[in-house]
Amino acid sequence: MSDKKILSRDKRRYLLPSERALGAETHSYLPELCDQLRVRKITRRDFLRQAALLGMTVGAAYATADKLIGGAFTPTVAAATPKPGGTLRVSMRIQEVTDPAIFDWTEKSNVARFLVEHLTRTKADNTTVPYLAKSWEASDDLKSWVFHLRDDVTWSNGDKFTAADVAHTVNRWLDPKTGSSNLGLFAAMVETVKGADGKPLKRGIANAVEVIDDHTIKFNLRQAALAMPENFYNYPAAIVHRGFGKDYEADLSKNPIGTGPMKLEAFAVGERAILKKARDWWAGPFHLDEIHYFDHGEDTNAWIAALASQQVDMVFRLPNNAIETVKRLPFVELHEATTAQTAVMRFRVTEKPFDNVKLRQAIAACMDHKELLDKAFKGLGQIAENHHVCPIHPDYAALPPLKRDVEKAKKLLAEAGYKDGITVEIANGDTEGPWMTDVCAIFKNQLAPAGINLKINKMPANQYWEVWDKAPWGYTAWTHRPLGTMVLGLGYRSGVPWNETAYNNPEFDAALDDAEATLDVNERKKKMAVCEKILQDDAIIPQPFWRSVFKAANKRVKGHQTHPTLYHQFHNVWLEG
Amino acid sequence: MADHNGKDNGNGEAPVLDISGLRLSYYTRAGEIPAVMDFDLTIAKGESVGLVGESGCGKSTVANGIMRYMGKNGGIVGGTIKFQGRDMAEMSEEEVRRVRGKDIAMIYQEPMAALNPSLTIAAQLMEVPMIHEEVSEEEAFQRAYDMLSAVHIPDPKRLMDSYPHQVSGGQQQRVVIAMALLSRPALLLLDEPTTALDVTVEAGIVELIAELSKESGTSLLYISHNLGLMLEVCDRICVMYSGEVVEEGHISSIFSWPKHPYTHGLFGCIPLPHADKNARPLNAIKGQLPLPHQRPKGCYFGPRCEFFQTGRCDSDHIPMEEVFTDDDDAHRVRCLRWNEIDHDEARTVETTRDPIEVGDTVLEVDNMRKYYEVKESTLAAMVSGGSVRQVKANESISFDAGEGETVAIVGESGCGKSTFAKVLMGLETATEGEVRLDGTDLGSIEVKKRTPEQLASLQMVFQNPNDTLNPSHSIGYQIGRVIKRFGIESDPAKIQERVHKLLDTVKLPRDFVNRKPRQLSGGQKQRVGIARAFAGNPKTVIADEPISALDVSVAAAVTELLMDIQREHRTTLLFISHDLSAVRYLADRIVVMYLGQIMERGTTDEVFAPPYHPYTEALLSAVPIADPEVEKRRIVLEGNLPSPLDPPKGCPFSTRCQRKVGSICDDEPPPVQLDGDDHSIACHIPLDELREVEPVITIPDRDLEAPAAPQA
Amino acid sequence: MATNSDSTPLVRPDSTILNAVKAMALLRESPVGMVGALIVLFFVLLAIFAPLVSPYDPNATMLPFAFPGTAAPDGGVFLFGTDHLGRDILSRIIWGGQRVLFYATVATISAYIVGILMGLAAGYFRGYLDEIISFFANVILSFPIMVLYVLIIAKLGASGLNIVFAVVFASSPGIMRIVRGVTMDIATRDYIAASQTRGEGPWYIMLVEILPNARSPLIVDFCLRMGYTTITIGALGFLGLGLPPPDPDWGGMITETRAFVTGGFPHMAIMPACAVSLLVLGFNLLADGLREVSLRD
Amino acid sequence: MSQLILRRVGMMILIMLVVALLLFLMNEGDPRLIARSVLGPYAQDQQLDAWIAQHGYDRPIMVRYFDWIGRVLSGDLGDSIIYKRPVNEIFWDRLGNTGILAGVTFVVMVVVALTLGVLAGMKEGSAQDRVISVFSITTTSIPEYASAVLLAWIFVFGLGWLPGTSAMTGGFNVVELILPVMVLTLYGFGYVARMTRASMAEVMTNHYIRTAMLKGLPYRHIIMKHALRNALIAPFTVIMLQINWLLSGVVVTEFAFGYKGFGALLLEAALRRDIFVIEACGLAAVFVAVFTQTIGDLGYTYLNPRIRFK
Repeated sequence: MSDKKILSRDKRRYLLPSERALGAETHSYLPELCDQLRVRKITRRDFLRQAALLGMTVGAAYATADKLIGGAFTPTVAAATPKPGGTLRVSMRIQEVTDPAIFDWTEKSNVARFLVEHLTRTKADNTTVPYLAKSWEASDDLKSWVFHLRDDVTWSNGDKFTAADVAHTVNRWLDPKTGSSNLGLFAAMVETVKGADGKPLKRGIANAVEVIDDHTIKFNLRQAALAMPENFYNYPAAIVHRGFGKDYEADLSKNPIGTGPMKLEAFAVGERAILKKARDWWAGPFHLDEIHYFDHGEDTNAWIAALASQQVDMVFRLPNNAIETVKRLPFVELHEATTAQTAVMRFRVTEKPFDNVKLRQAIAACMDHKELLDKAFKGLGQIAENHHVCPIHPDYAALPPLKRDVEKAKKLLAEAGYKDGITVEIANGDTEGPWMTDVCAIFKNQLAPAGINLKINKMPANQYWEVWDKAPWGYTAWTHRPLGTMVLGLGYRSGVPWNETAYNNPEFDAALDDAEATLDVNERKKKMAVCEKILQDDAIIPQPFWRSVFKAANKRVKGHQTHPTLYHQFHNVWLEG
Repeated sequence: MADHNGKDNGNGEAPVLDISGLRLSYYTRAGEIPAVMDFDLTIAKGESVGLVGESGCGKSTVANGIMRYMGKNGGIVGGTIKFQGRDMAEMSEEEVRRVRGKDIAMIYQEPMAALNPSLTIAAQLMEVPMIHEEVSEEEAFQRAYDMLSAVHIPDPKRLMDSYPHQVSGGQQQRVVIAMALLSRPALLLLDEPTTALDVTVEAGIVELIAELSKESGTSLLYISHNLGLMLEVCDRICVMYSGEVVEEGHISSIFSWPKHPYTHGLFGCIPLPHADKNARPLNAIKGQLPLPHQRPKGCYFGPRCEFFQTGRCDSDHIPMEEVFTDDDDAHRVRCLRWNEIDHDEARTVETTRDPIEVGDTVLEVDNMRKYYEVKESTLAAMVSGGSVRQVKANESISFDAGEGETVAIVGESGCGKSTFAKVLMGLETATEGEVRLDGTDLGSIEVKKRTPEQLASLQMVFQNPNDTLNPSHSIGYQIGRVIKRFGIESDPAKIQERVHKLLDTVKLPRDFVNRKPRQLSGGQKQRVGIARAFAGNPKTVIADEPISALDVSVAAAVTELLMDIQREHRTTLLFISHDLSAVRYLADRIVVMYLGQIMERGTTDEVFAPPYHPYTEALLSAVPIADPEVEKRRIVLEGNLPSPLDPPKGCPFSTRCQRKVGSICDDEPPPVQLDGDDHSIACHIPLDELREVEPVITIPDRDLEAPAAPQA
Repeated sequence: MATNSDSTPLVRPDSTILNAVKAMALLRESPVGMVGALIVLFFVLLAIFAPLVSPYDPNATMLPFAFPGTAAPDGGVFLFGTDHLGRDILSRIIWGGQRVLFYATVATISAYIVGILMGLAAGYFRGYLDEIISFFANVILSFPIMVLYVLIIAKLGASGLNIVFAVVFASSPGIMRIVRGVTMDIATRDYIAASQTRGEGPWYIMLVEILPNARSPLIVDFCLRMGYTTITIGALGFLGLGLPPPDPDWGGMITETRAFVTGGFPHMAIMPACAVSLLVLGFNLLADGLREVSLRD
Repeated sequence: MSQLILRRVGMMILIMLVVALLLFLMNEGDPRLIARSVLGPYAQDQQLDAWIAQHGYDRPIMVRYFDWIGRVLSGDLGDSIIYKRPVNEIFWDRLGNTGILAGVTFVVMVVVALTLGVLAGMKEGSAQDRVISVFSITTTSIPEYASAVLLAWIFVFGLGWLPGTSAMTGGFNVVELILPVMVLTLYGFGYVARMTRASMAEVMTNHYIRTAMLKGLPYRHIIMKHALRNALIAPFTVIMLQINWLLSGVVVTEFAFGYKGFGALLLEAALRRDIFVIEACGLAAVFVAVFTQTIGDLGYTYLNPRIRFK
């Protein structure tokens, strides 16, 4: 290998010409990244992710990695030749598909994903690759990002896809009137001002979006942000046509103008969404002719029954209690994806009695994460550490393992002023399935020895969503996000919309800002360790485990991978027989 | 009439029905219940035989047994039923079915229940010949039409298209009779065919049956508890007691010389038109009918018999003995001592009573009216606004009653007598007029507002024994509660003592305090009802048909008891009844009501003798009298009682009156004519003319005492 | 024969409980009713003695996915197997039965108290009071009953108390109708007139004179309604609106483990399904038997 | 008759108004909650306020109630919160679906129930009666959620004969109706059968049956002509009430089988406070209840000449 020769202080010089050709020099940090990989300071996967994020093409990143540390290029698509045509039938809840900017359910985006598309695409292996943006580059301080858009994309109404569309979309997000959760995600483009009614109001900073030319767009941030490309694949971040919500109503189901290959043939909330291939796709062949989504209601058993009786080819999500059943179906394949999907028993720290940190710590101290994972989820996941950063997150920093300590809990409880025990109530809506109740039930047993009596306030899922950010204590599910900083920024930064804990800790905010602005993986991990520790010590989110997600599909469905967030990416999917 | 009776009649013709040694049983969880024991009966062609007895004696079971219709838990245990020579017990189901309705037909107690409510009368009639004789529909229709005419139904055509509920009770019974006769049966079974009907309607049906039995040549088995009716219909009667016949014979023989103490006792229980409470008190039979599985050894009547001899009457089963055979007419009796007992002598022991002296007026009813408002619920009425109609339940009721006096209020259903009772009790308030008790007007004071004294001074004995007591509470509680409410006693021990005394008064054992009403017989319940009414020493007691639901022997006892207590307490008694013979027996004065109005009012003697109001006259005629020597003029009223919702404009009786003068009766209310001090008649016919009317009942000029003087 | 002891209670209406016991004694007449009574009695005894007869803590997680008859880690045996969390199903059925019976009884009795008072008042006083009560009964009854439960529970939240409230709200109108009808019938009886003519107050008449005589249709209906309420509590659990977990309730147990029925562990849901069906069957048979006996009276 | 109908219609309208008002009061009390259910769980306060102002939810509840009534009278049932569409667009389809399910169940159930009921009731106390009675009482004791589990286990996974859901995803499919109909029939028929049995048994003890027997009519003739008609009068009203029951009984069944019907719609609406859907369902429920009751009464009157010719 020629690596010794290349190893140099001048980071710009070590890139091979072939690598340059592949676009590897788009970011100043890339050489450093390559260095780190070479000395195994980061893993191959970290490298791939990071390189892709910084604008290296996938091919280039894989090639570089192979060059740097050896190993075969790993194609993701199976060897068999795809057969075009056919209808894929999927069981999934059908919710309204109106404005992608305010999507709050993956299911909504799954229907929309074949109509409107994203600047980037995060693959099932957590790497983010170009999509509508063919490449991008970030400034060294990570405060300005330039995205180069493809010029061969057209909207279904015939309009050309340009930077104006992206600018319109992003500006809509940044407009507080839209009510998009992207305000939290793209915090670097958002400032907090005093609203007309005196309440703090979040809105986009001036000049955040800058159209350079028809196919180039620049984002000016108020602080460093690393995850911009990944954020652009977050499910509410689909790029809509420039007239959306301006020239016509912001309702995708009524005005399905998109860049995707499909058109919305029929749509009825709670019943079905019928997608039909409408045109040649800019990204290449799209094998399926039609995708039919059917809503089988709230009851997960009905989904499985539909799969079992081959009324559908795939279920959007397989509840863990159905795994045994599905294993018995010879024609069905079980797909597992290790994810950062989780649910946190989050306290609302402003509510009594959970404003008492000792009490929170006492409760957290009782938790035996492993038992919860093993019993309530059959061990299909990883234990979590009460700070909402997952080992699969590239910025995860391992802290000393947590151990259940009932004696400590008793002591903390006494210090909290509940010497004789306390009865606490957790709200749970089984929003992700009945295992959540199971977790609570087992946790109840774990709390009991410390003198804490847990009452489970089981409520319908929808009712839980009415109180998810109000209940003093609740068990809230969070979906997978590719970066730890992303999650923490969405959920625990002071004042962000999804801050369900009402956590308001300047120290934490600062630590998080710091981590987000740090490019160096290991540096960042160190900074993340601070954030994690703060969250862990404040015990605002006892978090049992990270769970794998499952999907079941008929074996005739080929070329298909389970995305950790259950995003449907069917461009490689084809049907056999 | 009697020439073709008996077992082996002269011309050798086989009897229509020949039952011998018949035993019928029901099977329940408690075991076998022998309902009928050792029953013999022969009915010749054209003969009418009466089967008489009190409820529970097995007489209806006999009828069902003859039809082989005993339900799934009953059956023939022994003996034979030979119908026209064939044993019913040996016939197949199909054969029995062919006999039923064709050769043997039956008429039932409740005509309304006997007819299918959802089929037209035509359909129910026509299916009989259509199934039995396979005649065409037209033929069947014609036959049904003819038969309806034959039972004197005025407009058969219209009736045939009607549903049963659309015609009156009397007509329904005529339909049932027509249905029974359609296939010209050889034998007709009639099970209490008139019991559910009003007296004046009953008279018409009885007349029809008597007429049919004479004309058609059909044999009849007439089942009834009413001895008086037997006399009008039957040639021969059998008296049943506790599942067996105790006496049988020709009607005149039985009525003249009843041999069995039970038969004799029955006669003693019936008030006769020439008797009253003082001259000849009723002679009730003590005790009650034994339950089928608790029959005593020997004579079943033994425990209730005055002539019972231990060791003799209670050893072996008593066989039937012939009293005498005169002509072909056997008079037989199931008594060992039938020729030892002198009923005459026994009778003389009884006491006559002094009449009660009537004291000051206690109750005055002065021009009392009670109108109800009925909401009209037709669309037309709603539109026109006249949706409320008045029902005149009581119109201008006036009379008074003195201390210790018995005033009877007589009338058929719907005459307003119960409304009157309600007003008196305060359950309703009078629309107009006054009801004064000891000078206080109670007519406008509803019961809630009456003082305990007022409540206590006016109490009531109710009609239905099964309804008069709360089934959930013990007898002691129910009587005790009254004592407590009226503040007579408040100490529990004293209350209990008083309850005991009251039970003594009504001749019930003291341990009844703990019993529940369902453990009591009907008569006992009525006694408790009487005890309850008298618990607060009332001044006035209203007795609303207190004995109409009781068997004769029990009714007699209850009547006597009521009389005794009244006599003792000098209570004013308002006796409401439809039964003129009972009224005649116990009342001092009588008020005859029809459709809410008083038709006639006077002392008992005045009312029972001309001048009669035509309605009183008809009522008197309708009363069956169990004395063959009493002669009665037959008056059968046409038509039905008009609806109180739509009364005739003039005289309420004008639609049915047998003496209607003309349109004046229809158009103008009749004047009240006074005959003497207190005898008033509301009629258009002048009193003088009414005075000319012949008496309805003529009692033969003989010793008033004995309806049954044995001459053997 | 004549006299008796002074201790005889005179001025006290008989206890209805005693009558109920007598009615039970009458059940010997009806084998079907007897079977029903035995089933119900069995569950009642299980409920009462749950702490004694339940082999395990119903919430203790032991050996997941054990089939019936599997040996337990402590040397015992999981007679009905365990559920997906390793909780002993038999113990959960026993404790769940206690919970279900408790809430069904409390709810049904409460509904009866309300229904009886309204029914008596409507049937006895008649007039406007009757019209108002009947109208609201109509309003409630014209709404599908299951939906009514869902609406109430969805609004108030799932808790034992709210289930009791929902049952009272939804089923008292039905009870009221029965009581009203019976009251109207009984009010025409002579003994009611008798009590009126001795000046009894309306509530005395309703409660002492009328109510005891309405008992036989009411007892029959009560048993049926206990069955319905049991089903309802289960159905709410099934729809995810039932008694709060983790303490077992049968409907909830079915929902929790329903997915495993098809995964090869049918016992988990089928055992509680059988339990609820058996208890309801018990109530239904009991009601049937009581009806049969009361008709025979 | 016309008066009965008029009175019923009046009653129905009154009940509808009251039911609608109660539902309104129950669900519309807090405009923020409504705004939240419309805008989703992550909506912010400003959005909520804007939405409330924009949609007139800052008006008093009674004003909104009468406003809604006015719109209903003009045929507009309002917009669904969940489906973001006019209720009219979703509601009638769903009602129709339930109509199909309930209709098929109704026919199957009534036929089974009447046959068994008559067979049992005509020989009260016989072995035939006992067997039918115990069978029907047993099936009635198995709640829908229990039988749904059991039947699905047997027929879907065990035998593989039937599809496990009834969402009719590929258009209407009779096979998908079988399980829900089975579950509903199994649970529901017993009641009608037992009523029919009781009615038949009662009729058989009537004196007019005795009259017919003693008229010598053949047994078959008595059953068919004299007993049946009278015996069906009482169950008729009960059968009509079953329609009402079917409407609510389908909730659990539709939920279990994913059937897109009225019950599932109402359940979802109730759980998610979709007020105008709830209201529409409420009105439909009241209508069906009063309508079936009226039909029941009219039928009762028609079948029963005693009332018909009064």
